[in-house]
Amino acid sequence: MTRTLTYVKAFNEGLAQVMRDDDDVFVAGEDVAGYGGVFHMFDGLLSEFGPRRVVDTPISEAAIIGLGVGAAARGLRPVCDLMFMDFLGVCMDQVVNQAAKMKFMYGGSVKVPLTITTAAGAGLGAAAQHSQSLEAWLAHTPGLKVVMPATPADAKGMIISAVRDDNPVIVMLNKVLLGSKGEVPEELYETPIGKAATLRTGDDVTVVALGRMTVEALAAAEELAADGVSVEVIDPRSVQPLDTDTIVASVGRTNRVLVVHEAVRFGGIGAEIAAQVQEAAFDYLDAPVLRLGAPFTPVPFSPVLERAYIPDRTRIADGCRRLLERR
Amino acid sequence: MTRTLTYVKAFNEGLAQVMRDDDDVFVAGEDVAGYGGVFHMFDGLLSEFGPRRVVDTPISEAAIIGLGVGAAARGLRPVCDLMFMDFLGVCMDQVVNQAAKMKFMYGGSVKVPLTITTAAGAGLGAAAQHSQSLEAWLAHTPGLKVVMPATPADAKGMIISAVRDDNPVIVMLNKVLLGSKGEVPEELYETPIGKAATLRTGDDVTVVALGRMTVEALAAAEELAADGVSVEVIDPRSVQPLDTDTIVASVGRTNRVLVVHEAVRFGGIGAEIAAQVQEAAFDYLDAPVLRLGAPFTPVPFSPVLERAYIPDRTRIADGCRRLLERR
Amino acid sequence: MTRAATADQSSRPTQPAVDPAGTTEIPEASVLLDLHRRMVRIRVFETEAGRLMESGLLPGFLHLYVGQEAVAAGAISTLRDSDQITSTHRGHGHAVAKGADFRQMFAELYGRVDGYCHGRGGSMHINDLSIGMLGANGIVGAGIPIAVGAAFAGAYRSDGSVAMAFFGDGASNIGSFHEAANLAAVLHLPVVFVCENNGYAEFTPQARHMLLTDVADRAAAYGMPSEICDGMDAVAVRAATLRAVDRARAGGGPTMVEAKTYRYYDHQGVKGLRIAYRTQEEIDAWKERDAIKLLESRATAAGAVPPEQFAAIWEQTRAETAAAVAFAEASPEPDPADIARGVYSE
Amino acid sequence: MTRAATADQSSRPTQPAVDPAGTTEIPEASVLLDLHRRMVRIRVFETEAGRLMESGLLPGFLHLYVGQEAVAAGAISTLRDSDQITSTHRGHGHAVAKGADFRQMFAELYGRVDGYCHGRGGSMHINDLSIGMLGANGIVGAGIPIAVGAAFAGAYRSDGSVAMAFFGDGASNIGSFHEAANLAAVLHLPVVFVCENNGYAEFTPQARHMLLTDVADRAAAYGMPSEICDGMDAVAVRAATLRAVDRARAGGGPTMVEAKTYRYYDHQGVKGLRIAYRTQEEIDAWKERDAIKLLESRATAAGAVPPEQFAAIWEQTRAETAAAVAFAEASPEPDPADIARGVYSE
Ligand SMILES: Cc1ncc(C[n+]2csc(CCOP(=O)(O)OP(=O)(O)O)c2C)c(N)n1
Ligand SMILES: Cc1ncc(C[n+]2csc(CCOP(=O)(O)OP(=O)(O)O)c2C)c(N)n1
Ligand SMILES: [Mg+2]
Ligand SMILES: [Mg+2]
Repeated sequence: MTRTLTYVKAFNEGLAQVMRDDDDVFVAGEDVAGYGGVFHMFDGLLSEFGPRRVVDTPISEAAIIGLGVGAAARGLRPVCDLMFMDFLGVCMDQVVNQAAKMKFMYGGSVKVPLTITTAAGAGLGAAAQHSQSLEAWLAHTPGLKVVMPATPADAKGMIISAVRDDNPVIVMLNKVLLGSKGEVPEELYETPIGKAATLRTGDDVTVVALGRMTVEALAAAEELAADGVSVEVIDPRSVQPLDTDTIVASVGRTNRVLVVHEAVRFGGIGAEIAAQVQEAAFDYLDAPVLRLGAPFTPVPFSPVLERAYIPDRTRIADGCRRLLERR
Repeated sequence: MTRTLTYVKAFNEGLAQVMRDDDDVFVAGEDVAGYGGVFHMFDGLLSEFGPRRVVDTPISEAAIIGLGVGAAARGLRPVCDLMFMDFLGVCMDQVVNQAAKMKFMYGGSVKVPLTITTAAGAGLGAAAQHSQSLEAWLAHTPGLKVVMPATPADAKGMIISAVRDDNPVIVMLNKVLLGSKGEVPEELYETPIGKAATLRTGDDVTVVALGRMTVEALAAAEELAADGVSVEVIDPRSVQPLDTDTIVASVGRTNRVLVVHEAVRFGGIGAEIAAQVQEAAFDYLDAPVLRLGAPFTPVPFSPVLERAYIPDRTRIADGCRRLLERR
Repeated sequence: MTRAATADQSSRPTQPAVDPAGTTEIPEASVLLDLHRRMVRIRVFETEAGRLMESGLLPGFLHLYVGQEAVAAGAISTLRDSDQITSTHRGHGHAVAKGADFRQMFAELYGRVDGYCHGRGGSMHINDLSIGMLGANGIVGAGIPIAVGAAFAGAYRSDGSVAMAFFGDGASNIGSFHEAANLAAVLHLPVVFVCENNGYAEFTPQARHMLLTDVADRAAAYGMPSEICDGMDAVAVRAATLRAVDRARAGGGPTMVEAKTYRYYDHQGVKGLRIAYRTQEEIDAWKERDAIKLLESRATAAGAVPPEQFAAIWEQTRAETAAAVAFAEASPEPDPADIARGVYSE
Repeated sequence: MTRAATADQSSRPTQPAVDPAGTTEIPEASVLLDLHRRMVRIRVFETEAGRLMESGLLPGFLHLYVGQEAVAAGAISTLRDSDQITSTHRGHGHAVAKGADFRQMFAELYGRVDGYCHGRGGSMHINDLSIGMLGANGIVGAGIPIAVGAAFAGAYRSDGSVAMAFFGDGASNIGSFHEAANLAAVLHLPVVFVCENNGYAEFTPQARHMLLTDVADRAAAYGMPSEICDGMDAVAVRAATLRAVDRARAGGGPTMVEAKTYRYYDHQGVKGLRIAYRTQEEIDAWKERDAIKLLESRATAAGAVPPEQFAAIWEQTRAETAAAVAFAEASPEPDPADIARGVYSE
């Protein structure tokens, strides 16, 4: 049975279900308990699970993640919330030098089943320090997994998979998607980490779109369909591990590919996708891999500038047309 | 007039010269004064410039960089030392959310002429938390410049350029190169930031090599020359800004390119180079852009594993041969 | 032998400071008027900003300063234009008290080209070095080491300037506060750390984010003197901060000043005073001792300032505010073609 | 009113704690022998590791613990196997005191497959959860919040375990120390923070990295009780830590314990005792009160332990060390084909 739920409610339901299922799961972060999280991600958890399992903390991100690392090493399944992804800056060491490396560094003997939840992305006029998409940093870090659910169903399935994974997983929720709606199964289920989803099939060009960009890509595909262009839209869903096979298989049929994310284009995960695709599908490509991403500037505050900053359906459609011009 | 100097001595000389030239330049960091820095990068500076300009600090990287940001905003030219690049984890916020974004975020009115010096790279058996090359994180961050000198002459010229630049510049010294020798001009001079160096010209394949990998690439080129293969070796020197033009021009002639860095391959700066090159030189490429980098694991301690971890001349030569096999 | 946890570990509900009448000394009229003007400017600016936001005219977040005016006014009244301050997400009050131009501030809140940041920064990033406003900051605690750097520059140049870092009770739990305070103490820098203790970090009361009652007790961890003052009494804040600023200017190193204060509105925006985390009684008790009312009534009672002068300040400020909003609304939107302007210095 | 900077701001040269005879009470023989065994094991292990490094046999860095033995021995003697500790770059002493196997430790220092980390980690990353060694750490201060997490797990499961975080005087200046201490205090977790104050952070004396004489004074900033003890006297360290561990186990929350101690060798490696940063007199004064000599002489003088028993411990340990080194040298190099093993759990 499915119902229509918002993305944030689906996330919340998945987390509650996995907490019901496993007493080792707890949540810690700033204002996650009494307030339910500034984005309502944790609404209702305190009243259901109590203060033992839903823990408000001081503003101390390094210690919050460190708490998760230590508790995870001892076998619990912590969900540590980093309110905005931009705050990675103050706890990067615990994420990348501790959580990510602990297992390898300690000879494989320690498991770190830590989940870090965070809200990413621009579009709310939150400016340069509250709007970033920093998946590229984390995807470059061995030991981490990084997922970017784009639909309510995946928001639910991926928080469950993340919590049950024995590795540190960062779950990036997109701020603009929080209120978006979709069909969500009622029961507890996992969305596999590392498996792309083909959101729309097509023959002429492949668009690989991450997070909120899937919405824009699907809209562009619709627009292009009216022009007789058939677009395949793939959502990698997870950037670490990255399901290159699905992308390469698609490009093997379409021979053209556009990669789009809202992070800064230079050095974004799109570069890795492009580099892998051109290597694996060199003989199939009729045009270079194109990338769309944010320009090389911090996220601007003004809505006018911010709209120009984030790739959208128009630019995606234009990109597809440019690819198709190439013969 | 040039003399033979080690890389670290050349860096040290450049820093001393630019300090002599400009009283606004000061150095702050852990054990930079009394001890001269654990890598001797700052030897002799305390005795020449005194404790006003060469400042030992507590172990407080976030505050050290923050000190630099505040002093730079007020017009000084701080050189803040981050002993090992891995320690970025504890001060990432000051680097990427403060230093990098301040100018843009504040409407362009503030200059941040901050230099961050740091020692990067593996090869000393220093293990997972003291061996990383994290340029990809920084190069993805608008507002920063990132340079990776590979020769003594560039170590000197680039610290001078960095200090004189009105933007935050990260100068990554390579730990294994510290004792390497080369000809270095005596006088104060700048090495331009954002201009690649062609270290060897060739016609058959282009190798783009960063930092210490230039040494391996040149050795591979020598080896391949014996087989009649002519290799062009390009050192970007700066990864932000990145001199794509020089690389693309070379690939326009050789039609084959291998990119090599010692950072983890997945999501490394090589991905950006590959993505740009395949886009700009699509019609010239006779083979996909190949990339060499570290495997997707933290840096291992054991010398046997560490040698296997870092790309070397053999793997570079093999990569070139693979490129040439492609017709 | 176990050494006691010197702090009072009982969780105290926030409540106004004890002396309802404020500090006993009444300063001269010029000082009173200066404090009053700074506070009224903040109050009027913020009330209008809140109104604009509630009307849906301002994009992004808005962390209003209303209630805490005595802190910015009292502390900043001790500074010169050449003294730099660093601020927080709740930064309008500091900017206004430091002399920021209403027109450029409102234009920035609207995201327009004539704003302080030309629409790049918005509410959390207002900055004007020329008046010593080194900048608001969206990252809790991040401005504190930056103020230490500004103080370093002052000491380096022996220019007699001091720096001042504003931060909240919640921010005193983050690593950069600790590192910055210790570094300033060790280097003996001319900086004043002003903690605005409004009893909450977002929706978490102080008693649940630290075991101390007085954030100022943390100063001892750095060998630093401290002051605690009534953050609803601008005269008291000014007196305490002045001692700290004088010490810093005289080469006596850093001081921590804690001001006990309260924010009237929600953490973000105006509405949503969810009484789930604060009771109406608590809010009312603090408003009873409203900083502006307190200063006006004391000054008037003592005959130090004729009431018309206060009224004139209110009126002037309201007029200036209306004009500034009109200016902001008339200011053009930034040009998207220009988006990358200001990322790098040439 | 300005509140005093309670700390003593005079820069003190490090010197041994005042009571040259150590604590007055002499515990029973089993405790003395236990402390002695832990200390001798550390001393012999580290001396041999230093010798191997000087001979060029060990790759990477080596931060030796010699001189500080009383701290690890005294503090860890209060713990159970199920109590987890987190350690630092100077971690061998903690691992040995917690019961780590010499063969796996030496094999790790050599980077061999039979090492604790199968050659992946080396000196700075030794770990063995089964004995409660949650791991050494190359990042100063990073282990402190991890210990808080381990304590959280104990409280969460009500399993009666405690956690202990070791860190240096220098580490008490980093942000994660501050955040972890405050978080543990607020959550009232069963953790003991043990500061090994050896007077230096690398080559910087304490007086130049903080203004306090006693790091333990920082505990008050978190409303946390603290202890200061003579870090050359294992009995004293044990007594102080035991009070803290008992309090934690009884639900009394965290405590900070500071032990005044000294490292005999250089920050890294053995040689290079650059007297530029420490005088020979200072080193000699501390060695005068060598922790092992102190315990042996006091126990012998009191007739609590016959000297042969101490001699036997030395001898046994030397034999075990030689065998462990032989084991390590015979252990194979890791297979490069296997390089990515252990990055992820399946
Ligand atoms: C590093 C970081 N963590 C969390 C936040 C989210 N946040 C913004 S304001 C705030 C509360 C700050 O409390 P306090 O310092 O007391 O200041 P106040 O809001 O009371 O003025 C939080 C948690 C942030 N901006 N930066
Ligand atoms: C975050 C970080 N900064 C700097 C270093 C380099 N470093 C390693 S040990 C050390 C000194 C530590 O001093 P202390 O905490 O007193 O421990 P001790 O070495 O005296 O045992 C420093 C600066 C590091 N490893 N991590
Ligand atoms: Mg507050
Ligand atoms: Mg020390």
